[in-house]
Amino acid sequence: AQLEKQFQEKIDADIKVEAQDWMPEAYRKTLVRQMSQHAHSEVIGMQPEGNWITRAPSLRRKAILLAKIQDEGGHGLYIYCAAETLGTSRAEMIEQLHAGKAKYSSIFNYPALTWADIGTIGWLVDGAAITNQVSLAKGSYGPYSRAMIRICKEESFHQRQGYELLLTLARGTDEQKAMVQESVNRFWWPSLMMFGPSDKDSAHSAQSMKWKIKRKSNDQLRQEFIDATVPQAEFLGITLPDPDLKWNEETGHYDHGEIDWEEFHNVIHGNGICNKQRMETHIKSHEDGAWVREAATAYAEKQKAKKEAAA
Amino acid sequence: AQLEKQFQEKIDADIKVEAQDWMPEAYRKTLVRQMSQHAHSEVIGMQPEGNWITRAPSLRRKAILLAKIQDEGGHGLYIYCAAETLGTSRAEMIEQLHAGKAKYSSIFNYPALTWADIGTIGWLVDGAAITNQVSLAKGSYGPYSRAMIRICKEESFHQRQGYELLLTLARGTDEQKAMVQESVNRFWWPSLMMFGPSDKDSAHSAQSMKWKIKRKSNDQLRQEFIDATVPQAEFLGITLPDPDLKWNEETGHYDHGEIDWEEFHNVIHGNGICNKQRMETHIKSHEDGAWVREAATAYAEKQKAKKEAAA
Amino acid sequence: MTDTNRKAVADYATLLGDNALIMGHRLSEWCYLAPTLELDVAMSNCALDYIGQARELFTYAGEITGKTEDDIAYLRDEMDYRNLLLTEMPNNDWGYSMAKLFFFSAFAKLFYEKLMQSKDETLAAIGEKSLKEVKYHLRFSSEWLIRLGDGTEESHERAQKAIDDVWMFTGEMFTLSDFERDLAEQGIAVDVSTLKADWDGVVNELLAEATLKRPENDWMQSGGKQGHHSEYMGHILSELQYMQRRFPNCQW
Amino acid sequence: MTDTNRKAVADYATLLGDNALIMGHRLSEWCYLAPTLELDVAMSNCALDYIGQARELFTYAGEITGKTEDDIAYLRDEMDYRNLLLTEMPNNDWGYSMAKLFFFSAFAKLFYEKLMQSKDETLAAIGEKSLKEVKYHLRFSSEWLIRLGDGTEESHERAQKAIDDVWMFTGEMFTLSDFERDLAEQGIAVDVSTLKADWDGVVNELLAEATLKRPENDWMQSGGKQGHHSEYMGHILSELQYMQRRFPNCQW
Repeated sequence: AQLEKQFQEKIDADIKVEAQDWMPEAYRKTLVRQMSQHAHSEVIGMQPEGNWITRAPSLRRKAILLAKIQDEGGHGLYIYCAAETLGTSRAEMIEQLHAGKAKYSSIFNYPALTWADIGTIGWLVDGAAITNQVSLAKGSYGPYSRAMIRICKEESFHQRQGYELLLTLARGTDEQKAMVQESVNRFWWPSLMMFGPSDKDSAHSAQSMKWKIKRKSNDQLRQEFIDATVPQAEFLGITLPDPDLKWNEETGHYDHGEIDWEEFHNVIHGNGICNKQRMETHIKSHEDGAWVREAATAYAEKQKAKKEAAA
Repeated sequence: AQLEKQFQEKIDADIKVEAQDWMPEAYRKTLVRQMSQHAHSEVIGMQPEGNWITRAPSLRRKAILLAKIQDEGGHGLYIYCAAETLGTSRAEMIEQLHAGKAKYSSIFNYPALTWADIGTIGWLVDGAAITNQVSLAKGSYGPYSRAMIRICKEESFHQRQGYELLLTLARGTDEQKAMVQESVNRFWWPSLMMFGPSDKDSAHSAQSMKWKIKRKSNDQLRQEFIDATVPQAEFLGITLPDPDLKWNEETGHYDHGEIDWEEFHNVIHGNGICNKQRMETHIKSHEDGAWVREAATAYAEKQKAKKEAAA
Repeated sequence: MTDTNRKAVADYATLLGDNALIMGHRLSEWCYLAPTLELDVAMSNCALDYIGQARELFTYAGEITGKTEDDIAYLRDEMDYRNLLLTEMPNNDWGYSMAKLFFFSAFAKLFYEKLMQSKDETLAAIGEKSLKEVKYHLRFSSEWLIRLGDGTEESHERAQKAIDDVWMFTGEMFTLSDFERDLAEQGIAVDVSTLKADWDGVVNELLAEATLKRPENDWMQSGGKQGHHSEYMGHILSELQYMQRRFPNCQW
Repeated sequence: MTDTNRKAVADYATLLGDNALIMGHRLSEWCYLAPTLELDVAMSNCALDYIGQARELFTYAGEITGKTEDDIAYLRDEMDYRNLLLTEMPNNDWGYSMAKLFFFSAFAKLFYEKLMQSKDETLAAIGEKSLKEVKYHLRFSSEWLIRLGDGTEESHERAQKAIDDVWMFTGEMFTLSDFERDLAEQGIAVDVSTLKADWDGVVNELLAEATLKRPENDWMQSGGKQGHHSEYMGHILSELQYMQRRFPNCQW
């Protein structure tokens, strides 16, 4: 209890918690859960965009897309490493993912169906992620917070690229414009769901706020995202698919319509159109690669033995 | 020796040999080799054409192509059955194919690269096959001969369809015409090679002729094919890629240039561009299907046991 | 019939044709890859049936809209195809393909039985002809699911996984677009929602015989009928349409 | 320089770009399917290098012929692509992909070392920049072949099979088209036939270290440089070109 008190004092004084510091088990567990979920999301998020690499309509866009997916892989690596400082190995985290015990962001269970989706994912999905991550970058756990700072920079770059892709389409042919509108129609609501359930339904939030794992509530972050995004949509010349979306002079924010939480829960609980596809793709490539990882280990051990024999 | 004499007398009298009849071991062996090679050719020949099913440019052509490939599968089945009358099971024949002990027609180691190839395969490859098969239909082994009669009818149909496909292209745009010429350039020589080595280099031929397994020599059949095909090429408006090809008033046949037998032997001996691809595709689908065949056997046995228990 | 109605009939024929086209496309991928040569032949046979149905349906739609069957088959964008998600799922293994074919043909049999009674004579005729075909598909896939379910341990497991995986794509078969409902009320289209109970009966009976369990999760995917497909669809179309896109306005 | 010569330089840059384009295409297919996340990232990296090379080479060719890099990359027919057969082979497993990358990058390193000395300044500059990249690919794939060859029994077998299977596509790297020979004589193109001995040295050394056997069959495939590809090429192109064929003359 004394330790816990000191811990909370440190948090309150905005001193970062480091890997070797004492921390409550629940704090560690919450963080591992959140960080592994975040890392898994980066990795699974490679799939919908990966679906378009071989079909990218120009070499320039192909290179941008590939570099973006590569960055996501890098983010995944970076966050796995940060999570490992808390004593859970990447292999364990992947095992939990495959066993269905660990989650990843539900947004990646939606399919990337058109080229415009590549832009929309950059603009809305990365946009929502950044809003979240800017807040996480101020979180209390040092390694995670530092990872977030670095990742946020790259994500902002991706978001601008996504928006720029959509702008190009929006200034293109009628067919291209329609492609943008259709894509945004599909991704708008799922993007809003990325912030999680409404505050009144959100479990664990209070403790996470107290520990400064979370710095802002789901609804606060969602509102920030909406306020930032609506003007961008106007500049693109598209309509966001929410008839209730309008500026509220009084609050200084945009009001929005009711989110379909039934869909949200369904997709989270495995009922999205791509849940199985995403997970089976990940499991299959992991299994297909087993012999390669084993070979690398065997070779490293042989080399080590040789070195020791020579020493 | 007495039996052999009687056998040869029967052959000489053009009486068909049937499965239950006595026959020399060498006759049986030659036939099994030839028939299994023929069946394998039908089956492996499904692959190059199968490469275009999902890309066929019209629904009508897609249906024709699919029906054709289906017929080839049917021919394969039919010839395997005929070969089984000689005491070798289909499973054994497939095992020999996979072990590289049994051959299939080398022509199927050439790739089907353009849509025109689908026409050319029908016109030239099936055309060459028919020339051969018409002769085989007069062969001495009853079950094979009867299979050939039936198969020839379908093959002639396929050949006409192939020619008609090419005619449509030849009457189409310049690009379509060029596609036909380019395709024929690639397939002409390999088609001529389908008749096998020149008579002077052909092993076993004499005995096969005596047993009436073979009724005409390789060079005879090749000449028949050329004589029949040249006017069709003229009607198509294309040039056959042989500068030495010309009508010989004296012989009443077309003279042709020298065949590149080095290429022929290379492709036969595994060095064609598609040899590995064809064999690995066949092996893989065979292995992938093992559990299905096992399930069917297990189920049939269970049903049989139930019936017997009930009886 | 009004022009609006004629247009709706064309849309309806196109929607039905899309299911047949994509079913045929996937089935045709088996044509030299099935577990035995007999099954290569059988799968090509089923594929040909569906491609034939697609041709008749598109031809009819084209008569109304002034297009050819190939215009309709090849020259639309992904979101204009209205096939069920079920039809576009990849073949995976034999069990998965048989589960797909069984669920679909059990539906198609009930569907065509009703379509035969359509007030639209062409649709009724197509229904009658197609019924014979899908009856064969139903028998074929039923027999295979029984063999797999009641075969070896491995085949039982694979068949059960196939059933479980395909299941969430079956619900969409019984959903109606608004224009379908209108046509159904006029006795032209089939009200597919009324087929569900019979379909359940067929499925339950078969699963029982095959010693397989009916999946418990009843959440159903939809989207195909609104043009919102899976990620597989784009790859199907990039092959399907390639020649027509590269060489427009040609005779083949 | 004569116009004919300029045209030949454009053809040459296009030929080199085709190799880079198709290498990049296949490598990019690994981007989320490699054995570890580190390798996903590494493969995307290699793919990006090749796509970058393709862009530079096509841009240069396009400056001569008045086309854009995308015109060249996307709007030719299969037989106009002149990439080596090696580049279009599918990824199969990690061993096969590493064998492909090793054989190609061992060649590319020697090639770009010579291209750096081209009398054509643009080609020389591209050669210098690309050399750094392919040196990394060579090191990466060499290290992996050693690990696989000298790893477990399974990995040794798979690596040997990969080497054996890829082998017949390596000879084409050292063949010259007539126009290449002309350009080589002018000091513009590289006479690839002169690289064979050094390449053999690199390969023999690596295979020895990896405890793998050099294949004995020395029959080599060719055709890619004449536009005669494998059956894989058409499927690559149907995806690669789909958007450009469907939506011609658009900005992306």
